This record gives sequence, structure tokens and C-alpha cells, in this order.
Amino acid sequence: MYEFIAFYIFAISTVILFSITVFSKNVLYSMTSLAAGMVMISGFFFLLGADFLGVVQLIVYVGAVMALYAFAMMFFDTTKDVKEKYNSPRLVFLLGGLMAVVFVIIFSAPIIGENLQVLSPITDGVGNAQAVGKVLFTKYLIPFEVAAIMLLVAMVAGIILAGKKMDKSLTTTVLPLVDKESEDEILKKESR
Amino acid sequence: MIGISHYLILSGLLFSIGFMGVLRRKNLLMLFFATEVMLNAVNIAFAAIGNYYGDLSGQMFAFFIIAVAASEVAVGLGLLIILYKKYHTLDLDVISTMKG
Amino acid sequence: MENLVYIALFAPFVGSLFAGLFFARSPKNIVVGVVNSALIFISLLASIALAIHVVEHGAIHVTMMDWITVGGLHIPFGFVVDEVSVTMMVVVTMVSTVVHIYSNGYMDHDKSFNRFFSYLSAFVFSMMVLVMSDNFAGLFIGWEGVGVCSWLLIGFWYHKKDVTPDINPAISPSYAANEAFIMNRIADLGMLIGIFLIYWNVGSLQYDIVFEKLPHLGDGILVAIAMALFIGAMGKSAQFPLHTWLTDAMEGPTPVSALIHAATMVTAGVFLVIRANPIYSLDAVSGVSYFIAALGTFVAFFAASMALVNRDLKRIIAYSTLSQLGYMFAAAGLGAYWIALFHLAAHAFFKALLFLGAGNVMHAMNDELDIFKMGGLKKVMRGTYLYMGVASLALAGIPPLAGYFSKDAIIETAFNEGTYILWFALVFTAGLTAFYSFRQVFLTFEGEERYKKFGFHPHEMYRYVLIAMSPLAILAIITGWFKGSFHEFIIRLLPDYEMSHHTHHNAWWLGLLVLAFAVTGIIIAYMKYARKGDKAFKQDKEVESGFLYKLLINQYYIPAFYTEYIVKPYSALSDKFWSIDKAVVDATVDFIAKVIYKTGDRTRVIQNGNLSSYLNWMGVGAVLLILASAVAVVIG
Amino acid sequence: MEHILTILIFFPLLAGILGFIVDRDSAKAYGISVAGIEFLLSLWLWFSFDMDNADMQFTEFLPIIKEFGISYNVGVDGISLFIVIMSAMITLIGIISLNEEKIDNIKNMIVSLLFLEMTMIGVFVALDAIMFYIFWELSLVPMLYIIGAWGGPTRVYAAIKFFLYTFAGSLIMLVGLLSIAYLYHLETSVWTFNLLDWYQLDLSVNLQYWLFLALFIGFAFKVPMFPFHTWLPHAHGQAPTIGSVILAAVLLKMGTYGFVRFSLPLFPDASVQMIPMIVVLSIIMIIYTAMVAFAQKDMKQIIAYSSISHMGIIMIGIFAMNSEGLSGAIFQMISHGMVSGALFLLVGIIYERTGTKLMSKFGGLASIMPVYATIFGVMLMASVGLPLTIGFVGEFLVLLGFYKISPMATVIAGTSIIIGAIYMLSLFKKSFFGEVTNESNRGLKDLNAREITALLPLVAIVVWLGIYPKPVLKPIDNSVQKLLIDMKYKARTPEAKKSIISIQRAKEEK
Repeated sequence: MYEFIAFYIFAISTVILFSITVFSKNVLYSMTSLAAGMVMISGFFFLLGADFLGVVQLIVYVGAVMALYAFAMMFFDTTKDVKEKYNSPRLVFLLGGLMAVVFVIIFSAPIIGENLQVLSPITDGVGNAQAVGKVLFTKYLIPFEVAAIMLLVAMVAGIILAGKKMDKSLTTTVLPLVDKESEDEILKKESR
Repeated sequence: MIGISHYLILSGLLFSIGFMGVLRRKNLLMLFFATEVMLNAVNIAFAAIGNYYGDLSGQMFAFFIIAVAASEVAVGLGLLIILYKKYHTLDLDVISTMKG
Repeated sequence: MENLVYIALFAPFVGSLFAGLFFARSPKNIVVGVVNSALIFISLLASIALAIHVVEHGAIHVTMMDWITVGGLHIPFGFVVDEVSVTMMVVVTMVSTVVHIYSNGYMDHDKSFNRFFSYLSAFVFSMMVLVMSDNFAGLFIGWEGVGVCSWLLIGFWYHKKDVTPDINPAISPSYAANEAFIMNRIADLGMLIGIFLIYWNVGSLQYDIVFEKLPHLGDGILVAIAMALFIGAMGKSAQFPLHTWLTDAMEGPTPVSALIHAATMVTAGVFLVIRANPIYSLDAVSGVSYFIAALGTFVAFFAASMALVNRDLKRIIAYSTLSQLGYMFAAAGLGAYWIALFHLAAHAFFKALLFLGAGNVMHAMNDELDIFKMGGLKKVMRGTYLYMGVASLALAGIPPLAGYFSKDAIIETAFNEGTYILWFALVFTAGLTAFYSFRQVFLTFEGEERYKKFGFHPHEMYRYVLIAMSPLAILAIITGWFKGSFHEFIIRLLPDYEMSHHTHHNAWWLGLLVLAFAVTGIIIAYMKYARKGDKAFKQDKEVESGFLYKLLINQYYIPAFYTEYIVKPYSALSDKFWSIDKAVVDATVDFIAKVIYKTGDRTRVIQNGNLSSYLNWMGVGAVLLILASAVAVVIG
Repeated sequence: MEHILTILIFFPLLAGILGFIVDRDSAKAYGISVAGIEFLLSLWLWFSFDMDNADMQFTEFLPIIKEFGISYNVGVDGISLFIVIMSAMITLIGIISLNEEKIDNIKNMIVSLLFLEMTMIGVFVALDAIMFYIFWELSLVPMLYIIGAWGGPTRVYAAIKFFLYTFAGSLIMLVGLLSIAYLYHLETSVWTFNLLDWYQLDLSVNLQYWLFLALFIGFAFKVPMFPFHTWLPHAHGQAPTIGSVILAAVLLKMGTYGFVRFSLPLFPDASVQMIPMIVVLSIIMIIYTAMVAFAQKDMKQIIAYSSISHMGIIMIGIFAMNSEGLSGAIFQMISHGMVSGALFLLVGIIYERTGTKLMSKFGGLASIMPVYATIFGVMLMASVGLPLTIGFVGEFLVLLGFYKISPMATVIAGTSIIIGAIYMLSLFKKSFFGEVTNESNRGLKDLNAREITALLPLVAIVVWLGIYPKPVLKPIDNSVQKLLIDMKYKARTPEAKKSIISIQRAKEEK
């Protein structure tokens, strides 16, 4: 029962928060709601018994990533509302809505519903930090190391990009190779 | 009783919200936010399915996704800063040098 | 003996190379003329030696080397010297020798003297290949070889420009040359088809094998072979409807007309029919043979009629050649192959003589050809008059000259075969022949001296040239006397043709009838054209505006018909095809390319450089994919 | 010299790469010496070739991707031997004929020609389908460059048309080749692209039919058969002289060679079944393009269209299904290579002097340039198929052989000897005969030493092979008869067995 209530609370709040993130005109609002939404997400992880993942979510996302956004925000002018031109809002809602509907239909379809009967109850959690650690350092050791290197590279790249002056374009001037129009003219003359 | 379908539907809905954001927004920063939303939506699905099969791989996947997202943010924000320096805006309608 | 065969064959070739390779770019060199004439003379001597050998020991057969060997096809360069080919060889080299020597004088002032001899010798070589070859492919080599040499020689004065047909019906030498070559090519296709037919039905192209196996073939195939080969012969021998090139070929230098377009090349068609007599004598192809005879008779009359009114010295002789070729085909078609061959030889001598005489006149008259502008030339050109007179008498069939014996025999044959219509046409044509040849002679040499009005100063040809012509004159007179021995000699190879008892019985009045026609022709010509003073010849405007005259002078409008209904539509169709090629075939391809290009151009807006719209498109794609997967789930 | 074929293929490639470092002034000399060595090597190939052996010789086999049976596999037989020699020779003559003063960037030209030579020889000696395909496609690249870089005013259009057209065709061919390999795999569960193995493959008539069509498209675009021929006049019109020479002399032969090497032995039944279609297309090609040639005003276009017409003759020869026709067709490939190559060279010479190819600008050239006119005349006569020139042997044999298939079609195709004469003679008349119409032409110089050096060997070959074609015809005939015996043996339908005539060898063996 608690699970039921918790799920719905989390679900409703994430949907609302993320909607604010996506639709708000103010960057600060979006960011704040995003951070809040992330916290709510971690709640799902706890519900699903993935405690470690939940903690990581809190630390990495809500902590590090959001801090990064916050710092980056200082470079931009965030006090003003974001002005955007929406070319085809109908299309956006149509596509987004369509996708949502399709997902809902797929996941709630009786065929899938029947196939996806829960084999083991969610409360029989396998996830605890110890188990995760074991798997991470045995089966997923190499991906883990690769992820570490990737993070390192990303860090270096982030520092370099933010620091280096890259105001000059890399593309060179394009040489006009063939004058296609004059060629067409000659062909037209010939065919006459 | 909350089953896997609930989680998946929720994940789908959140993904759709993020997706809508990706489609709608023109501001690069907002696009980043929208992608974060989508990533998180997927994370929920992974965690739920991992839980459903009683396998930790789902969580591992989500875990790596978080790592990737972190790197993406690091590099992406760096690029955003450069772009902002150059164009003084983050609006995609303005930054369209690849016009063919 | 083999060496003699090769000497006879290759001496002209050596001459051609000698002139062509060493003197092509040097100015006129008399050495070329002398050497080439000597080489042809050597060839003549070799031919005569071979003839004696053949008389005494029979045919010689040599194989030089393989030419084409593929699959079941085996074609060697083989040469056979038998009764027929040796006769042709002697005739060809005889006339060639005279023409070569004559050309030394005639082409005296031409800057392309060396080139001329190179071509002329090459022609003799090709002609020798044609007559000596022992298979149809070899014959075809010579056949095409003489065609090319004829093309080169007709177009010898290639630098003359095109004029309209009313000034010169042949337009220009180069035009006439192309016309001759292309018309011959049409016939050559027929000949090729004949060769293919023979090959696939017999398996060989050697004369002896082919003729041996022929009787075992089906009738239809035999008729097809006979027809196809005769089409080939029609082109070379300028039979109707492929005859127009021959008169236009008179654009070439006169020695060329004498050698190629009177004595040798044009008789190649007759030679082919004689050579292939085992085919044409078969019962199965009697229809074709009769057709040959009928066509020959028709052409004899048809050409003679056009000669009646023509004013061009050389064209008249060309028509008479055409007419005489008709006689030969008539004889060959009726089965009298040896008579055809005999007339061929006799005709070669007197017709070459006639042409060379015409050449003398042209030389004297600064290349003027209109006989209405001549007349009374006998005073200054006694020798030429004599030669042309003799040749014309021979042509008209006056005894005891060559033409009498050979032509009379042909007419007799027609009577003997019971084909009285052909017979009468031939008799009548004999009268016409006598008339037009003497009309020409009298207009040129007798009557008023009209040339003075036009300011010509005629002079006689060099003496050595006249002497060189004498062998032809002698032969034109005496050839007929050897009819009996020739008959004996030639029937060793060719089927004999004897007149029936009935014909024999009537021979005397038949001969007299022909003679009467001929003499009448000559007398009319004399009355009309040879007199002086009051009765001198005047152009009769009334006749010239008549329908018949117009018809004849315009060659029955056949050249005009060809121009209007073949040449022009062909050009128009070619142009049409070209525009189709551009507007339909190529345009279709370009259209496909354009569709692709335009599609790209239209969809290029997707790539507008705006990341946001890329994202939108990506979104569309993603939704489509998800939809597709959903549908797949539902279906699957 | 076991690896003579490998050397033949890769020597020009290596020399071409080295060519980049050669000095500009000595580039032509370098090109001549490389092409000369290559030509000598190809002659050596001929002399050490066993004339009585109809099978593949000088074979080399080196697996590259074993899993899929792709290998480096080369060899020559009588069919390909002379085309290889011809390729080497035409390249050499082409390089000799280059005018250093008129062509800028001659170094690049030489290098492209050497690359082109590699690909041409590669195509003709490849016995592995993948290798064949790779060389086939590679040959487009240097040619594209030659047309695109040194061509006339609309060169880019022409070059792209040439490239895309033939490329599109060969992609379909590739699909065909891959499906043959797949079918072979299905039957024997072995992957192989070895052509000689493929020859053993026995396909159902229906499959043969479709595969034949797939390959047909690739080859027909290259030949080029009607109605896929329109890239050729554009390419010839715009290509520089040397490009036209090689295009006409060698590249077109790839298509017809493909028919002989692939279509006939792999799909005997389909080939026999398709004869009517091929014949109709070829006859249209022969007559229609010959008439279009007559309508042209540009000398080069006439020769370009006449090339198409002659390729039509080769096509019907290939589908004559007997030794006479097929050998004739292969001989005609060589003959057409020599003759059209020479004609393009000749037109190039006059174009270089006057800057125009329009016949209306000429007239009376025979008086001004007698040597030029003579050589042109010889080539013209060879082109119209005069006996004792190279052109006659091939044309005669093709028509002779094809007569067995269809007398009527032979008569129609035979009109090519008439209409061929019509357009060629009218070309000759318009440009060489008559008065000198254009006064500025009076100062034209006759051929110089360089041009004569390039042309005389061609004249010599045209005459020599016309009089004595045996050294070339015999090996061709041997291999052709073997091919026909194999085809007859392989053929499934009785009609195919009846149509394919392989007399000679079979008799001898008994």
C-alpha cells in the first residue's frame, strides 16, 4: 500500500516537475524543477530496491550535474526569459502526444501486459550496495574502467573547451569549382 | 499493486515529455535539460526491468547512463560556453552556420 | 610455272608500291611511268606464257598461304590459272599495258602523275587477284580492291569542287567516286550473302569443292545463291538499277575510263557469272539465268537508247559499254558462257581503243567533251580518227572486225534459244549501237569545223602514244578471226554451246539482218551528221523539246529519282534520328537524372542548417520507428 | 617470369605512383618508357603463350579472403591475350601522341594513363569476379579525371554522365555477380568467386535468365548498346584526344569482353534465349547510330557514333554461337580498337591544329596534308571493312557466323557495310576533297615526326592483320572453340544445344 501511494506521489510530482522543466520560459525555473525532478526519480530507484543507484542519482545528478549547470549558467544571461520562436507547435504536440500515446498503449496492451507478469515481487530486492559492488567489479569491470576514462576525457575536454579561445572558424573558403550555369547554357545551345 | 507496466508507462510518459522538449525548444540549454529528462526516463525503465528479471544488469546500465550523462554535460557545457562567446546567444535559429 | 603465276600477279603490285612509296611526294617523274609500264608489260608476258602453258598442259593451281582459318572456315590465298582466268589475265594485262603507256602521254601535264600510276597499278593487281583467285573470298578481295581503286581513280581530281547537276550531271569527281563506291557496296552485300550461303551449305569457298557439291543442294538454296551472286555482279557490271554510277564515273581521267570502266572492272560481273557457270547452268536456277538474260537484253537496249541523244563524248562510250555488258549478260544468261567471255575479250579491246581515242580528242580539245562543239577534226587528228573509226566499226559489228563475230554469236544464241523477243531486242539494239557510235564519230571528226567558233586549237597526240595504241587496234580487227580456236580452247573448262541445226540453217540471213540494221544505223548517222555545207548538222530545237528527247537526255529521270527518293529521304531520316537521339533517348536518361537531382533539390530544405529542425525531423523519424515497432508487435 | 601477369598489372601502378616525383619536363619520356616496357612485356606474354593450349595460361592464385573465396586470381587465354596486348599498345601510342606543349599538367595525364592501363589490363586478366569488378570500377576513375580535367567546355557534364551511367550499370552487375556466388554456395556450400569454378555451376534456365539480365545491364551500358549509348557521344565529344582513343579502343571492349567471359559460359541457355532481344538491339544500334553518324557535323562525333555501330557488329558476332562469329567478334574488338583509336588520333591532330572539328570548316585537306589524308584514307577503308585490312576479317567473320542464326537479320545487319561507307565517305569527301574552302587552312602543316611515329604502327598492324590474321586468329579460335564446347555441354535446353555449334574440336577429339 505504501508502495502504491509512494509510486503515485513520485509519479505525479516527476511528471509535473519535468513538464515545468520543459515548458518554462525561465532557465532558472527549469533548472530548479529539473533538479527537483531528479530527486523524485531517485525515489523510484529506492522503491525498486536499487538503493545504490538511487544514491548515485542523488549525488551525481542532483549534486554534480546540477552544480555544473549552475556554474555554466553564470556565463549566460539567465535573468531574462528565453525568447524562442516556435515554428510548428502543433507538430510538436502531435508528435510528442503520439509518442506518449503509443508508449502507453504498448506498455499497457493486454498482450504485453500478459507477457509482463511479475515473476518475482519487487520487494524481493536484489539490489544493495554490496551486490552492486560485486557485479561492478567483476562482470562490469572493463566497462567501468572505460567509463572512468571517459569521465576523465570529458573533464579534460570540458576544461579545455571552456578555457580556450575558439573564436575562429575551422572551415576554409569554398572554391568555385565548376560554373554549372554556364555549362547548362552550352548544353542547351547544343541541343538546339 | 504496482507492476512493471506502471513503471514502463511512467517512463514512457517522462520520455515523451523530454521528447516534446527536444522538439519544441530552441534554446540549447533547454535542449540539454530535455535530454536529461529523457535519460532519466530511460533510467527508470532500466531499473524497473532489472528489478523485474531479478538481474543487476539493468541497474548497471542505468549506472553507466548516468556516467555518460555526466560526461555529456561536461563536454556539452564547454561547447555551449564557446558558442555563447561567439554568438552571444544560444538560440538555434541564430546559430545555423550549416545552412546548405 | 608457279613463279610465273606470282610474277604475273605481283608485278603490278610492285609497281604500285614503287610509285606509291618512293615517289608519292616527289614531283612528276617519268621513271615512275616507265617502270610501271614495264612491270605491267612483264605481267603481260607472264600471262601469255601462262596461257601457252595452259593450252599445252592444262590448269595450274597454287596456294600461297593461309588467310583466314576459323572454325570450319578455311580460306587460303590460292590462285588458279585455268582457261577462263588466263583469258581474263591476258585481256587485263594487255589493255593495262597499253593504258599505262598511253597514260605516260595523257597524264603528262598532271602534277599527280606518280600518284596516278600508283593507283593504276594497284588496280591491275586487284583485278588480277579477282580473276586468278581460286575461291569466292579471294574473288571478293579483288572485287573490293578494284572497287577502292576505282574510287581513288574516279576521284583522282578530287580538288574539283561540287557543281549543280545541270552543269555536270556527276556533280564532282569526288561525288561520283563516292556514288560508285556506295552503289557497289549495295551489290557487294548481295555477294557477301551469296558467300555466306555457299559456306553454310557447302562448308567451303573453294571453287572446285563448291562446284562439285552444288548439284546436291536443294533448289531453293541454289536459287538464293544464284540470285545473291548475281546481285553482286549487277553492281560491278552496272546493270539496271545500279547503273547510274558508271556514267558518272567518267569524271575520272580517260585512261581510267578505258581500263576500269570499259575493259576490265565492269566486266567482273560477267566474269563472276561465267566463273560460277556450274551454278547458273543447273536446271534449278534456269529461272535466274533467264532473268539474267532478260535483264541483260533490257540494259543493252536501255543504255543504247540513252546513248542516242547524249552530247558528252565519254558518256556516250560509257552508255555503249553498259549496252555491251547487257549483251554479255544476255549470252551468259542463255548459257553461252564461252560466247560471253569471247565478247568480253573482244569488247575490252575495241572499247579501250575507243576510250583512248576519246582521250586523244579531249587532250586535243582542252578537256572539252561536248561533241556539238567539235566536228571536222579528221584533218588534224588523222590517227585518232582511224583508231576510233576502227573501234566503232568493231562495236557496230561490221565484218570482219571483232565485234561482228562476238556480237553476232550472242544474237544467234538468243535466236537459238527460241527467245525471239530477246533476239529482236538485241538485233534492234545492234542497229542503235551502230547509229550512236557513228553519230559520235561523225560529229567529232566529220562535218563542219564547229570547234573554231569556240577558239580551240586541236593537235594530235604524241606519236608514241598512237603507236602504243596500235596493238589494241590490231586486236580489235583480228580477234574475231580466232573465234574457232578460242572456242576449242575454252570449252575445255566452260560448257560448250552449239547452235542447233535449225539455227545453223538460218545463220546466213540472221547475220545479214543484223548487218543490215547496223549498216542502216551507220548510213543514217552519216546522212545526219557527217555532211557539210547546207546539209550540215544543226541542233533541232523541236526534237530537243520533245518528251522522248527529254526522257533520254535525263537518263529516264533515274538519277533524279534516286536523289529525290533515296538520297534526300536518307539524309532527312538521319537528321530525324539524330534529333530523336537527342530529344528522346538522351533526354530520357537526362530526365531520370533530373528527377533524382530535383528530388535532392526539393528535399534539400531538410538540411537547412538549423539544428532544431533537424531535431524535429529526427523526432518524426523516431515516432515513425516506434509506430512501426508497435504495429509489428500487434501484427506479429 | 612466372608472374608475368602480376607484373603486367602492377608495373604501371608502381610506375604511376613513382611518376608523381618525376620532373615535369621528362614526364612524357618517362611515360613512354614505362608504357614501352609494359608493351614489350605484353609482347613477351604473346611469344611465350602456348598457341595450342586453349585453357587459361600464366595463372596465378592467391587467396585473399578465404571465408568468402575471394582471391587474387589471374590468367589469360586466347580471348583475352590480344586485348591485353592491344591495351598496352594503345596506351603506348596514346602517350607517344601527347603534345607536351598543348597539354598542361602533363605529369598528371601520364600518371592517370598509367593507372588506367593497370585497370584495363586488370579487367582483362582477372579470373576472380570480385577482382574483375574492382578493376572494372577502378577504370572509371582515371577516365573520369581525364575527361573532367582536360576536356572541352561541357566536360564536367560529360564526365559525370559517363561515370554515373556506367557506374549504375555495374552496380546491377555486382548484384548479379554476388547472387551467382550465393547460388554456388547454395549448391556446393563453398564460397567462391573463382570464375573457373563458376563455369562448373549448373543453373536452372529461369535463374540463368535473371542473372543474364543483371549482367547484361552492366555490360550493355559499357558496350554501349542501344538505347544506353548516349553517354558515349558526350564523353567522346568532350574528352581530350587521348581519352577518346583509350575509351573507344579499350574501355568499350570491356563490355563485349564481359559478355564473352561471363554471360556466354555461365548462362548458355539464357544466352541462346536472349538472342532475339540482343539481335534486335544490336541491329538498331548498327543502323540507327550509323545514320545518326551521317547526320553529324563534327568529325569526332561521326567517329564516336560509328564506334557504336561497330560495337553492334561485335555484339551480334558474340551471339552467333559458333566459332566463326565469336572469333570474328573478338578479332573485331581488336580491329575496332586499332582503327577507331587511329581515327580519333587523326581527328585529334586536326583539332590541335585548327581548334575545330566541324567538317564545314575544312575541305580540300587532301591537297594541303597529303600524308595525313593518306593515313586517314587507310583507316577509313579499314573502318568500312575493306578486304586485306584488319576491319574486313572481323566484320566478314561476324556476319558469316551470324548468318547461321538468322539470314534475314544478317542481311539487315550487313547493310552496315553500305551505310558505313556512306557516312565515312561523306566525311572524307567533305573534309578532304573539293577545293580548299577555308583560306586559313592553307598554312596547315602535314604530320610531324611525333604523329607519324604514333600512327605508322597502327597502319602497319591494320594492313598486317588484314593480310595475315592467322597468328591472332588461331589462339582466339582455340579458346573460342573450347568455350563453345563447354557451353554446348552445359546447355540444358535442346534448342540451346542445337544453336551452339562447336564442330571442329569435337571432331578432332573423336
